[in-house]
Amino acid sequence: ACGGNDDSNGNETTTKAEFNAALTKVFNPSDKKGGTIRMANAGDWDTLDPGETYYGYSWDFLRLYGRSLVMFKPAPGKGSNELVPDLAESLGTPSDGGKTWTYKIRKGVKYEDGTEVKAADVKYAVLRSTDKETFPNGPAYFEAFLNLPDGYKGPYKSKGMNTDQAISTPDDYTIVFHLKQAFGGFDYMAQLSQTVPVPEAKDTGAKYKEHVISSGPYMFDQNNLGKNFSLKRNPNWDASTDPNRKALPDRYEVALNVNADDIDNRLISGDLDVDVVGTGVQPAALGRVVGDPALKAQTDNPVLARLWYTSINPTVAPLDNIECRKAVLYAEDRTGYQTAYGGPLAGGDIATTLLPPAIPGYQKFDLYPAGPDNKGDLAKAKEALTKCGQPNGFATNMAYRAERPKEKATAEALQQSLARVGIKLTLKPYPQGDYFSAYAGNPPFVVKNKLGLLTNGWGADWNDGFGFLSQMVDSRVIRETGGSSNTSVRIPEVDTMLDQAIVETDADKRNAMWGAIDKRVMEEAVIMPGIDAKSLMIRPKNLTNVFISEAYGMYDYLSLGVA
Amino acid sequence: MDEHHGSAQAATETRPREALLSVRDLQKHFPIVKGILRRQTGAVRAVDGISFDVHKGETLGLVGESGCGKTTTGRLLTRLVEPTGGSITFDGRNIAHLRQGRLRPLRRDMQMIFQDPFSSLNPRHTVGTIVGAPLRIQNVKTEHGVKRAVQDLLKLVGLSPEHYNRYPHEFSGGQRQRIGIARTLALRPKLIVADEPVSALDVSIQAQVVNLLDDLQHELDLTYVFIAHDLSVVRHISDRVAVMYLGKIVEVANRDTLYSDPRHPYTVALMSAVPVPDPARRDRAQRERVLLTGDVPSPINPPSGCRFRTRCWKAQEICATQEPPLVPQDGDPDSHLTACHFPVGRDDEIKGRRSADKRLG
Amino acid sequence: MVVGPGTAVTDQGPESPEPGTPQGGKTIEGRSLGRIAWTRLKRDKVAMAGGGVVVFLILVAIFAPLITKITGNSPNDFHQDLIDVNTLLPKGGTGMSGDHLFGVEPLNGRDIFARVVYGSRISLLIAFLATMLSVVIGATLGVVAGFFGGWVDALISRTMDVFLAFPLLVFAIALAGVVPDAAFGLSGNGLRIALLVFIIGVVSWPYIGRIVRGQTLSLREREFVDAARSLGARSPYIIFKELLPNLVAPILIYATLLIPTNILFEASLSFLGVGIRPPTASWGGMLSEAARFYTVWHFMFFPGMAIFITVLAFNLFGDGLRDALDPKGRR
Amino acid sequence: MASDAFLEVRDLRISFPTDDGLVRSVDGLTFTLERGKTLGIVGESGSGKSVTSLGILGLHNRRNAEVSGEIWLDGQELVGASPDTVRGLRGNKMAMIFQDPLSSMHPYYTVGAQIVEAYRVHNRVSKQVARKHAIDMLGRVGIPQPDRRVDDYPHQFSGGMRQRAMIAMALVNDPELLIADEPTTALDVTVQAQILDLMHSLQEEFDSALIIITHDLGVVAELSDDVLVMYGGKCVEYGPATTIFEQPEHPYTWGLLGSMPRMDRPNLDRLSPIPGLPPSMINLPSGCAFHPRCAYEPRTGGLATTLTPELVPAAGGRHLVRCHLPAQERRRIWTDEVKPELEA
Amino acid sequence: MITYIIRRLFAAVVLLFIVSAVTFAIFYLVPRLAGATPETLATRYVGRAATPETVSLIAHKLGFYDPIWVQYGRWIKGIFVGADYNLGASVDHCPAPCFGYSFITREPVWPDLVDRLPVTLSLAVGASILWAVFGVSIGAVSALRRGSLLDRTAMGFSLAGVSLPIFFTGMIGLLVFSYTLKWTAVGGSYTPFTQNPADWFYSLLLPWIVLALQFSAQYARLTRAGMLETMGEDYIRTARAKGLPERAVTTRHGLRAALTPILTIFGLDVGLLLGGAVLTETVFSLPGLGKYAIDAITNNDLPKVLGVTLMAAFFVIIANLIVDLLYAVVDPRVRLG
Ligand SMILES: Nc1ncnc2c1ncn2[C@@H]1O[C@H](COP(=O)(O)OP(=O)(O)OP(=O)(O)O)[C@@H](O)[C@H]1O
Ligand SMILES: Nc1ncnc2c1ncn2[C@@H]1O[C@H](COP(=O)(O)OP(=O)(O)OP(=O)(O)O)[C@@H](O)[C@H]1O
Ligand SMILES: [Mg+2]
Ligand SMILES: [Mg+2]
Repeated sequence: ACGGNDDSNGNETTTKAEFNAALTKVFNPSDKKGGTIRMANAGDWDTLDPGETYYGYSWDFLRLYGRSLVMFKPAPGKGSNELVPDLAESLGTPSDGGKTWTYKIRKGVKYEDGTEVKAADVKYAVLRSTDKETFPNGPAYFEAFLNLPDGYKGPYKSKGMNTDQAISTPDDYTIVFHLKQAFGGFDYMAQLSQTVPVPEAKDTGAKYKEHVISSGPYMFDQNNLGKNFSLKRNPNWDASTDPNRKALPDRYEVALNVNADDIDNRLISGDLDVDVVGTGVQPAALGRVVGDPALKAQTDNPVLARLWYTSINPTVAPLDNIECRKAVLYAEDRTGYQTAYGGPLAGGDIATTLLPPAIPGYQKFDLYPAGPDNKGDLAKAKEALTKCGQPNGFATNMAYRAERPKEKATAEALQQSLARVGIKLTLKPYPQGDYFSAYAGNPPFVVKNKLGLLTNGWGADWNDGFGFLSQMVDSRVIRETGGSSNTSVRIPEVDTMLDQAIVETDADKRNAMWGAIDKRVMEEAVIMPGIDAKSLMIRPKNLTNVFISEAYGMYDYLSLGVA
Repeated sequence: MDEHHGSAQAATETRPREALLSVRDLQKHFPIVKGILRRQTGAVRAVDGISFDVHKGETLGLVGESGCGKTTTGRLLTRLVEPTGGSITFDGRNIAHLRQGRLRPLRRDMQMIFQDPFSSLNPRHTVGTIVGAPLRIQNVKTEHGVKRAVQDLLKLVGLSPEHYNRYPHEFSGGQRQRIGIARTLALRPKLIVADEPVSALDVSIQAQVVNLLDDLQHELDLTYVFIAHDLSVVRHISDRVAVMYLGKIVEVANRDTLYSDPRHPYTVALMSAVPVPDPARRDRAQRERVLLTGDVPSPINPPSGCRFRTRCWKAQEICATQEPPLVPQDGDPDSHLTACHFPVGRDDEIKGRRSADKRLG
Repeated sequence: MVVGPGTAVTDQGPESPEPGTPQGGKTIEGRSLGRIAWTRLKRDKVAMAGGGVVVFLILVAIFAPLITKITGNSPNDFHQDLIDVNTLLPKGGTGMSGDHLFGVEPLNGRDIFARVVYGSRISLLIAFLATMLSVVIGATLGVVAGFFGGWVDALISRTMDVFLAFPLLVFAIALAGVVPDAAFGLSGNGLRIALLVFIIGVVSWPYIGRIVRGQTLSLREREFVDAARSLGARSPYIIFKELLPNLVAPILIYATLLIPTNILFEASLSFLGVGIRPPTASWGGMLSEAARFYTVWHFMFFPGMAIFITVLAFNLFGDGLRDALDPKGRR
Repeated sequence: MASDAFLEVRDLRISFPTDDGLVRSVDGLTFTLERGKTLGIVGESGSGKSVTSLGILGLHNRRNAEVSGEIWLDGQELVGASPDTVRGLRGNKMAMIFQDPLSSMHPYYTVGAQIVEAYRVHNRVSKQVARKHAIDMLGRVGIPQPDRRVDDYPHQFSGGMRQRAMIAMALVNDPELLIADEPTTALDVTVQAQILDLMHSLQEEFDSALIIITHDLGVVAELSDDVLVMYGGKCVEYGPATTIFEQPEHPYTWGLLGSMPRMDRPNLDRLSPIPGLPPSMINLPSGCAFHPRCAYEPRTGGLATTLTPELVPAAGGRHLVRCHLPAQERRRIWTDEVKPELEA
Repeated sequence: MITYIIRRLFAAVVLLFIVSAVTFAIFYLVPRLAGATPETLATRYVGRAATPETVSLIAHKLGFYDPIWVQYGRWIKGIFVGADYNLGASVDHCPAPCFGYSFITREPVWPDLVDRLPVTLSLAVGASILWAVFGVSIGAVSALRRGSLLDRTAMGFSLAGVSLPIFFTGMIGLLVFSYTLKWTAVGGSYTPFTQNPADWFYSLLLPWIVLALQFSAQYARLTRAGMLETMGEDYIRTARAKGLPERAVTTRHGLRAALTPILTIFGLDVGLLLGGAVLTETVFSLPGLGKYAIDAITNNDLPKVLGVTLMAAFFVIIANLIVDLLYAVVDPRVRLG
């Protein structure tokens, strides 16, 4: 309902192994049950707790053992952006102008221990996720929007406090959310893993991640934190309550902290099925995969709803002058930037707007054309420099995350291209752990250290203008103490536009407003869009029902089966 | 320098003389420390109460076995180490506990020659620097500059002045010892403490150096404390001789008295042990030889009473309880002191342990 | 290992004339131990070759801009036209050509030759400065500990123990990580270099310190120290005039041998990502980038070989120097 | 060409090629030694004494030493023999006592173990038997409580005891030839007396041939039947001990005697040292190696500076001397010029 | 002996205190000197959408507002008596020795360390056996055949080996033997011994060789130098004079003495390695203590860094002690006390 166009018949299929075969079609469709799917993660799982996990791949995967109220439709391509009811019988019913949202919960949905899922469990799950002392890393939408009582600190500390003003459960199968302000896209919030029910009796707080009680088709078999875990079938899952899940394989095995290059090699050789993080192959494998037509035919190259961009900071002279910022935008060598980030396959498509094409409301425009070869318009850049009063260029600093080779390469590329018009960049790597809190996201630090350009990136929490833009261009998320992901956009007009868009319940109108915001920000030249991320993924050799979910920008883990 | 001590002959008899150096009850105990906290768990009683005088112009020989405290005594006299107890009166001043700063001017008058000609010269300095060092350190004004002074000194000890710019490693042991002596002489000291200056040298070279020391004493009116373990060399060079055993002086006398008429059993044993380069006399030498049994005890835990008693053939009960004083024994001149309860008489039969093989006699 | 009066020439000074016999008219200049060592060193072909390479490397480092000017590529220039944007690898595998002797880097096409040449500056500069720092700290504390003994020695020795008990590499990385971007009036690469020099120098001083302390302890027992003291010399005189000249040789030897260790140390830190700031080229940094592209051999090969050759040359020279200055340790 | 004497060394030459040139440490040494007799070798430091002794035992490394000449031990030639043959004799038929007993014993093994090892190389016996033998040996060299001390390490022994243990180790296989290289130099006189006494009595007991190397003429006089005086790698004088001490004919021997103060004579005013320095072994003076230091060199009419003198018989029968001075002249100088000065 | 060990252990504890205090100080003081506040420190532990309230909540929870000694004291207390951590729904007790609790992974550190140790142990033990055997034998043979072609070749290679950075040899090894020839395991494939000994061996083979290569080279040089020195000792001459066969002279007398100092270095090297073979583990992505340390540092995870540093220091100190005790066994001249 939120996709711009409606081509979500969703079930086009193919068996021909070719480049991008699973991008918009289902590759190797099958209903065969049984088998084991082997997955690997180059890092650690952020957490398996549905109340706290905050990674796309984790949300994609979590649907195997947890059912949220609403979910993205397991369908290839754009169809995946559609929200469908999961634990709820239907999408939310707004009332009170979008301030109250009501969901009816399906009957007969059971936990792994056989007890039935009740509305109170969903309420409890949402409330516990608001305890940020226990779950500091989780999304914070609910505590921001729910009409929680003053001083409420979550069910652990504020035990017994009446929270019906925020969430009420009139009966065991009805749950009502009461918001502080109207929010048209609440169904997106209802699909967050935080609405996956948690039985209060089994909740162990921060330790719950060691044994999450499953409400989906699979439950945990073994769980060795930091090393590996496996899922087996949940005998109490009833397919009749669940129209979305096929539940084909018998087992899922996930290895953690595996060497990234090794994952690629094993994917190529078929020893492994899925790189669960879904960010694509490492540079070492890239050459091999792309250079070999047979291997390339085994890959898919989806675009993610993620923008890698560079903030141009107007609080640092001479970038406080818009002409100087424009000069930067004109001087950018876009192909250089793209190549540094990984090229058209592993890096992404050159972006000229904030919103990626995958986000509803995306409008194509390019305010600072970079010449026919996309290498920058040096004449325009010089012109802008002259207007800015810096005809010979100027010097400024650029921050990036030290641990990220791609960001380093990009910064170096930008250093090269800007030098062509006399803009001298000094590179400043900072540790990624504190990048936003202490360095690039810390306004006083930015000013003190004259960080003119800041490497940045943003991916939507869900594919919609709000999910994408709210943390990125709202000047009110900027905190003097640091930590904000918006580092350069301070346009009061944009803040107002955002407030208006949020309360708009008409999706089309809302989407048009996101596009307008995008344009308005670009006019201020405070963001250099960079690229819309893409990843080159090796298609699982042995699996069936393989397709890319656009909602997650990676393979849909819910539908996979074993050949 | 005093006129009337000018040209003393190498006299064998002793006239009563003024003491240049006078040592009383001198002690040096090296603490034995343990652990990080540096607790003292014991002490090496390297020198344990010795007294003697050194007269102007004479040579006092100091002999004894390895480890008996000769070097320590020498280092105490030159105040390279601070005594644990006792006094050292040099030129009328007690220097036993003077601080280094106060000692500095006195050092001009009192110098030391070291045993090892290889380690006593800094290998990185030229001969000129080495010999000139005393002049520079003590800021002595020289008439024709330091270089001339050094070259004169080199000539004095029988080296060529041309050696000024050479390094010690280019010289032989004997030559190095000469360099060391030249350095010692630079400040024209009154007293020289020579710690085994010829032990490390070959016989032929040893004689050269002994002669040189002899000549210098005459020429410059020097007073020597000559430390050695070689009794023949000591006999050759000394006017008086003190015999040390385990941190104590056991006997001191004029050279000839001591060598012809030793009273302490240890002195007797020591002297009888010296091999004589005369094959004709070897059987007799062996017959007269006193062979001591056992080894020198540890200075950490010296025997009670007389320290020699553990190896002495004359030892009796009193030796274990009472420490014999260093006094003239019956019939000895005042200058001949012996610390023994049962001194060896002139006609005593020496009942030392004989040679292991009785067939020899 | 005592570096002292050579055992080589001792008693039979070959041409030393008899004492007292004047020789010719003019003064004979003595052959100092340094001169003898130099003669010996000159005979050691391998060491001289190592020394030659060292000199060559130093020249390369100094004239890096000139060299890269001749080859026509500066170290930070991108040549993305040589890169296949899809594979990110140089077109044709390595990109080696007359223009790019060692090929170009994947992804951005920077000239590896120029980067290797420029990398020598960082490696050598940091290694030299760090070595100097550790020599200064190590020699000072070593002499003080050895000379004064007692609790001073105990304290300094224990400090060295503590240093040696630390997992130093971990520690160095940690330290390099927590120091902010600008501090002590320095920023950017200036600060990074200072920081690396500080870390490496501070981490490796006990190495020199122990040796100097040991040497001082043994020198202190040598009679020339007593001789100086009996002449009335004060402690500073003894330390500077008597001990130090004898310590120069061991310090020189171990400093020379510490340089390659420090080069490796710097490379390790850069490899682990706490080294110098990009885009400045450093060998360790290049290797860590090459690790991401391990399928293309040339990217890791050239910086790796540069480290290897440099370290080897210093080791060869250091070994030779030790043999020359310390005939006892001679092979 | 077998030899009648128990030990016969003929024209032994040992040299070491070094960076600075060839070091001719031993240059044509010839002597013989009978069973039960003692040969004393004296000479200045560096004159080649130790090199000779090591040469007899075949202990020079063939790679850096050039050894030529002949060494006949009990009818067997050693220089040309296979290393294994010589090894079989070493420690068995011929044994050696070294100067510094502390550094000459392995610090990590007990004294007993080292003696046992020496015994078991040449005797196929059990460890227990060898150990009993070792204890016995230690007892015989005068170590108190040998059954307890046998398990001590060398550093737990005093200097004299170590030297005794060394002697025990050398004698454990009843060697027929014993070489003692400066066995007492590191010891105090009182201990030296004990050791010399011990060596003497043991030699009598074992009836072995003994070579004692020293630079102390007193030690030589005490023990030796024959004396060999070395200078610059050559034998300059050789003869029965009494002759060497009473009728020496070589100026170098005179110098040695004149250099040492003597306890058995009245005190001298001055010693008469040998002037100059010992020669360099690489660059020996031409002619007679001693000539630069020899006061009587002018009396040879320049011969000494050009021609190397031969070892010629002197007055007594077995007395040999290497000097250009005419025999008469030598004897005259000794009796008229040198001897009176020494006895003055 | 016993008192000596007790005294040394006591000293070891003191040393560990110092090490931990210094590490603690560096991680607390340096960022603070650079202007970090409790809040900026706490942001590290919250998600990107966190509000200021959340941040200060976490800062309180982690005790960042307390003075440094209080924080340090809390940590030390944890080691001796354990510590409690509030998990929201329940309170978790981290039993002694509690090396702290990582608030990034929200796991106690100690089990992690225990978990990582076998990897590092496998690596260190395997490699050290290799290098001890190869290094010492090559060095000994070189010394005995001094100047021969074999000696010169071996020493040439050794010098080269010492000069090769381990991460370079590791990368080349991976490229050639793992990725091209496929003889050895690729990076990051570690199998515990208990799981499959053959896989364990296969996965560690290349890391062992690479690590041992550098150390072998070093030990060959050390052994050779040591052998040359001891073979010139007087007691070797004595052994020969006894008529011992050359083989016995070199092994029983020469090697025995030459190996004693090498034993010290060996003990310390193994001790150091046990604390984490940082570079090797990084190159081969082995989940050992070294990699753990690097990851912890990268994530600024202080409790982990402290834990691993202390563990590493512990190994070094214990290795020191063992070496000293061994030395007293091997060299009778050494008296403990
Ligand atoms: N600095 C010191 N610390 C501890 N003990 C010492 C020190 N110097 C000397 N000793 C001990 O003091 C005793 C006497 O030593 P000293 O060197 O004076 O003897 P010596 O008679 O000169 O012996 P030698 O003939 O061997 O030179 C010895 O037991 C020695 O070990
Ligand atoms: N392995 C060797 N290589 C080179 N030269 C050597 C070697 N061994 C001995 N020499 C030289 O041979 C000469 C004789 O040495 P040797 O040890 O026999 O002297 P020595 O008479 O025993 O002297 P000392 O009384 O000092 O023991 C010396 O000049 C010495 O430097
Ligand atoms: Mg002494
Ligand atoms: Mg000798």
